[in-house]
Amino acid sequence: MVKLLIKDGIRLDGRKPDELRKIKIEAGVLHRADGSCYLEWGENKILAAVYGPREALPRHIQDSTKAIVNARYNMASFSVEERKRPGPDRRSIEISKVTSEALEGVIFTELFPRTMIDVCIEVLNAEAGTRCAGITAAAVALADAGIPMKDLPVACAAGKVDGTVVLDLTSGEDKEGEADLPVAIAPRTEEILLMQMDGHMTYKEFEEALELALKGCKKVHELQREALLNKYKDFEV
Amino acid sequence: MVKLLIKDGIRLDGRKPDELRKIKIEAGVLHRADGSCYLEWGENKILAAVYGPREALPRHIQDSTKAIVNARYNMASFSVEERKRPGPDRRSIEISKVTSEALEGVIFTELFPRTMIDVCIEVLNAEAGTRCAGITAAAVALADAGIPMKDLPVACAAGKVDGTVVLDLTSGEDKEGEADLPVAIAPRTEEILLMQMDGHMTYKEFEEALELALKGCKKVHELQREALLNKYKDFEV
Amino acid sequence: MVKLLIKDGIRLDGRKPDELRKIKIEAGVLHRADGSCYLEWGENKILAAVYGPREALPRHIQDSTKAIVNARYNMASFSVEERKRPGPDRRSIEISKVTSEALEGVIFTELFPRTMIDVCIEVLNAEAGTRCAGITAAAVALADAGIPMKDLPVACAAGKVDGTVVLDLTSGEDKEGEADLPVAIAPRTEEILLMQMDGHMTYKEFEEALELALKGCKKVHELQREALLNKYKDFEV
Amino acid sequence: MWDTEVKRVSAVKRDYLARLAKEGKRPDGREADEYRPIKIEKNVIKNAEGSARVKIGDTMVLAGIKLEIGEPYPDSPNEGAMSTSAELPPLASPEFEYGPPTPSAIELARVVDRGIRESKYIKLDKLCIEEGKEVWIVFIDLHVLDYDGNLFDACSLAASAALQNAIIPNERHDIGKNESLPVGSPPVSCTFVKYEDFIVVDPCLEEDAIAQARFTVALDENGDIRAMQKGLSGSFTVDEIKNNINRAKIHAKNIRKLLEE
Amino acid sequence: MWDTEVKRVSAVKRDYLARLAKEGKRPDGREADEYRPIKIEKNVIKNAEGSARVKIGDTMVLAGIKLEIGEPYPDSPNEGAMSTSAELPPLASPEFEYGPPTPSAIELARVVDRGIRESKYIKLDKLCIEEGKEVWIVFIDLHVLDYDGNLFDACSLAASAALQNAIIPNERHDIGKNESLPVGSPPVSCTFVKYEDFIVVDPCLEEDAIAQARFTVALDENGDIRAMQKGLSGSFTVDEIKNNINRAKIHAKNIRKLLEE
Amino acid sequence: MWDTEVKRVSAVKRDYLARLAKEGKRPDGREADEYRPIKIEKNVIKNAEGSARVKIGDTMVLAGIKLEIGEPYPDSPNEGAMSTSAELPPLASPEFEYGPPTPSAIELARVVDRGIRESKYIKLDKLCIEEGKEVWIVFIDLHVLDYDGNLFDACSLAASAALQNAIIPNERHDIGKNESLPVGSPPVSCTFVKYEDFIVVDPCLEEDAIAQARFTVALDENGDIRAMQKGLSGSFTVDEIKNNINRAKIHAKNIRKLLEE
Repeated sequence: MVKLLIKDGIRLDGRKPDELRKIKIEAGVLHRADGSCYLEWGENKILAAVYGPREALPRHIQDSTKAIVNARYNMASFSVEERKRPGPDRRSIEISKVTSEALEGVIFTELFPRTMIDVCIEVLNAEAGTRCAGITAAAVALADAGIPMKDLPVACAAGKVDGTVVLDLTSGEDKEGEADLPVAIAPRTEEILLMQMDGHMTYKEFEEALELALKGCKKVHELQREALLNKYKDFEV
Repeated sequence: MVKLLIKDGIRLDGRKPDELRKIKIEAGVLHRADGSCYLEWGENKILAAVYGPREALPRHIQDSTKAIVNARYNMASFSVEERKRPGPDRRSIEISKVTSEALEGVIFTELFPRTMIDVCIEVLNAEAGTRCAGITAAAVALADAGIPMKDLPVACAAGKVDGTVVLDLTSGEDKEGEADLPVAIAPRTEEILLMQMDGHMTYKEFEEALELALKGCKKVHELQREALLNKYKDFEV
Repeated sequence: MVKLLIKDGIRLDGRKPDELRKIKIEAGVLHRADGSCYLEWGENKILAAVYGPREALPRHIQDSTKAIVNARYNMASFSVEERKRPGPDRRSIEISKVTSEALEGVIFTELFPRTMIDVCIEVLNAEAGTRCAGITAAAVALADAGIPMKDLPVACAAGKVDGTVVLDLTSGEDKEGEADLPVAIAPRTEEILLMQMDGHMTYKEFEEALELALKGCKKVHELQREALLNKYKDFEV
Repeated sequence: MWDTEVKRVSAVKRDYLARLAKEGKRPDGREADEYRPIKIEKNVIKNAEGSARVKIGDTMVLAGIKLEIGEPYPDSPNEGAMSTSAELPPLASPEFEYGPPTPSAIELARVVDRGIRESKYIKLDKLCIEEGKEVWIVFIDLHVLDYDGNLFDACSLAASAALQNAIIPNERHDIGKNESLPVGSPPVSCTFVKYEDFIVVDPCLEEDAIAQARFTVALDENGDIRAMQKGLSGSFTVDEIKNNINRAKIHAKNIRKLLEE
Repeated sequence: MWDTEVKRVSAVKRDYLARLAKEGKRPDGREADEYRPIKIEKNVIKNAEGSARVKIGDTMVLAGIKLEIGEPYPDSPNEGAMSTSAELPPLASPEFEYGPPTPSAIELARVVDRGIRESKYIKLDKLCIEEGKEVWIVFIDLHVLDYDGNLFDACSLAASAALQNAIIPNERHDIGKNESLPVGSPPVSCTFVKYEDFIVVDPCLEEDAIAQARFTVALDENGDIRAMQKGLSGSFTVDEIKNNINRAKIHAKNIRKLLEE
Repeated sequence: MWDTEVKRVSAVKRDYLARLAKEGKRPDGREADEYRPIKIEKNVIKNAEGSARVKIGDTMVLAGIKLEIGEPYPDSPNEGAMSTSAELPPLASPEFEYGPPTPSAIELARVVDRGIRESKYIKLDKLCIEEGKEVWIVFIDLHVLDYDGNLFDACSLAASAALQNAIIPNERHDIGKNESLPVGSPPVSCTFVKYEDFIVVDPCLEEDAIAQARFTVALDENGDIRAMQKGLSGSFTVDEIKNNINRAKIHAKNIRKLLEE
């Protein structure tokens, strides 16, 4: 691995270590869904839709005390270089699970007993960081659908590349780098809704990376709020 | 493709362009089924059985206004040269769908709300034209079961081979020829219940082929009626 | 096949034809299960657990006249030399079926209408004779769970190796030998609850093998009873 | 769980059959030890390498044989392989459903398979094309067309008859002329059920439905035992089993004659 | 069974649409023979070999093309292969569900596939890498994003547009430079539905929901017929079919222009 | 949806546990930062290449290692591969069901897998047999036998212990003598749950059942972080996470000692 991922403090795509990729967010882009969001994050293209709260079916899954939050993360077969077989794999099942849990943490589910809130996250083009992008888009779609939430969740990853802690990894950095730390928070309280990590970090590096991820989350959160203020009627994939 | 499929107006199996293969139809051949039919059409050997109307289960699929018509087209694993894996493939799912719809079109389904009428079509030996043969056999089985129908549907294909419009294609003609046009009709009104086509036809050729298919349907319809008049008690596969 | 499996009346593992492998049975080894049993039979290591009687779900499978006995035989992926893919295969489905039926034969199922009694048999290490070992362990687990039974069923196989009728075949004997005859009985009445056979036996050999299997069953039955009298709180795999 | 496929019989019907049984009578008037008429037709499916249609009373089964080239098992590099499956399509009975094979269908296929395999009916050692590389795999597909009881015997018989006249499709694979599938002497299977302490051979539909125990034995040409299967939750005594086998020997001889016609 | 996916329409709505139909009016004010606005954008997915987003009214479909190297079919050793699948994800409509493709999704994909295949739009004979060993397999994946009626035409159009600008990813496999996927002239599909004896082109969501019969025809550049599919339980007369085809010829010409822009 | 597997706890029980929590007490009397007794037994399954049975309190897990020869991934032609799966069989708990792996079982297996993979515990680069052609694939199968809480740590520990004594079965494949599986230093995983603002290590069954948030961290021999997973719908503050990691460092050291005994 002689290839340097960071040279003179600048990453291969020209970003500084604490810089986000370009992000574009649009709310209310779909006709049928109760709420929706289109998000571009670097080369990631993500569409999120929300349906509900609606009666949970089949009935035996209903919870008499609260709504069930059912997020599904799905990659289009053409969203990655090697064609992905349609249908859920183990990775997307795990992401769907932690995403559902992270979103459920901010929704006032107790207001809608016996219902289900479906959150559909479709990755149309993937380029690292899709789970954070998906949660971020889903949050906007939930707000667009008028689902009452304690806070508007947001996600962003930090990581470690060439020994340096950096924000928002690219595909190359994720693959060649040393660690990836995706984090989702409730931005007002900074409470952690999702956190996963794989790689190798000292405790000190982790503290630094977490701080960076939180900063990233807050910047993305501003873009979420803007998008909700300016709902477009059409969007460009 | 130097092989000629039609020579001096005669096809490889000796038929004229507007001639059907040999067809044999027997009604009421099964002991358990409410209605049944055994049909040989060229080398095709088809068995159809009807069960119902009976309570549609599970209940959530019931329609309070009419019976559900559920036809299943299935090929026995040994019915084709290359052994077919048991279970439905995409082709048989599509054929089951269009067959169900074609049959539903003639059944007085509104007389039997909340019920299901199951139509099982088993292809025991296949040699081109099985979907038309299946619908034709299913119609006889429905009549044998006493299901009230507006008309006794019947199906037959026409196609285009060596530039000539012909009736009732063989395997070789289907594979080497230019187009196949399976058609199912309600014979009294000539209304079209099923029509599919793949290949290449000018509009004029289509008109000609459709006319031929309708003629074929009417001939087959005569055989259906005869079979219903002479229910055999046993049959030879 | 020049390899002799029996030499001077002694088998490759040192046993006489009518001798069982070493068997160890412990009851009540699991914390969560309503009843459980750990059994070692030669190199076989088997764990059985019983849950129930509990409400049978989904409801449409309930039998208003009796409990449903649902035994599942499952091999751990690492229990055999060639790793087994997780999940049921055709062999384990058949064993589950005949095991369920054999156990149902002795349980007073009519005392628990609308319920289900689940019997889980996990083969942790397999070395021939697992179906008999599984039934034997399941019987102890059922007794440990306090399920009322007419009798405590027990199973043991006999077979034919090098022309000799022998008790309790090893892997090698099963593979190289001439026949295998697993039998489960209700020991008090000697009624046959399960019997399968594959191989080649004359009627006389069968009579001899069956007698040997019944003797084996009775010896194993003694060990079952001892185990139920001395429930251990911990066990060694 | 495993017998949810068993059709429910009304209490009235059950009582009626029980009363008949006590008098040693069967619902269709047969003796306890009497088969229904058996009819075998061979070579009925053109696209199959072998086929047979068997009727036992109103039960009708179609067996089709297909041969494919595949790899041998590592521990028998010189031998072909066989695979048996049974389809119980909704066509044949109102209780059958679409979907993957049920436990009943799997048991049925495996019992038929064991009878054929253990009697070495197919000479698998003659089905090697290239050692360790290519062998013939024989697929025996059992298609039930009309279910009126006793599928075990009907399926076993159909499989035996279909194999009897099967060919090896060498021509389709450009490896020589077609030839007959090498077979030995077929197994013959006999099935008994017990209800109300009454044991009958060749159960009809109603007897299948109320049967408490079932016993199938596959016998070879010498009357030796090649496979057995006791099923259902009822039990047999040792004497009943022995008696069944001895009755089976006689039936098997008669059925074998039909097969050799 | 097969149309359980069809959304239930309230009786009131159904009556309202029927009354409109009797006056020859459609719920969105269009003429019977009028398409909604069509919008095509190509090359929208970086990781796909070709892609297009198509909107017909508020219906939105994304088609992505992927090419993989695989084995040819034994009967066409010199030709590439194609495979079309359609996903109807819950994102696009409250009636769609996760799981394996429904019969409706399979029919949709197969009708789109036949249009492309029978018009020989993809030049499969130019997709051979090594005879009998390696060919390109073209995967056409149709991803419905917003369902507001007439998926057949939207999917067909998206597939045609995505193929138009697709590349062969030789570089990814180290077998030369990337090149354009060789294509001919695309098929164009037109769909009609009939309800209350009223036949309309390009059904919107409500019309799809109450349609009694559906007819799709795929036409080539000469207006010749390459594929047809009649669906649903209602019927068409012979004249209605013929009339549909003739109306389709005119629409196809207009749509073809959009595709060539 | 994703937590339907979570066992329902009665309101009374829930209140009782909440009251205990407010006083900093746990249902089994442990300190918040106290593990239950841990017991490790290695080499318990003869047919496995490596195995270990781990008990944490009454939770019992069996890990079995199998090695198979397979193809390497194209992007690492010199390296072996690993695959981790977890079975939650109905034997171990009344809430577990037969069927394909649930989301919970998949998450569990993937978290265990990441700990092992990221700490480079298995030296995959030493598992190449022939570059680009044949490598060893290490299957780690986690079989839960008795579920009384904290499966993440029990499964992680069982996997580590089973790998520690695993062999490469060269003899079975006639490619030399058996040898030890090359491993480095194992990861050690610590799991915390939070309920009623009370954070405890090594949750027992009742604590698992009412947990609002879960946190697992896998540490290497230097106390560096190799994998983390926050689960469930509750949240942790940044300080809580940091505190958990620091507590985990101490526990991991102790557990590591047990593993090295």
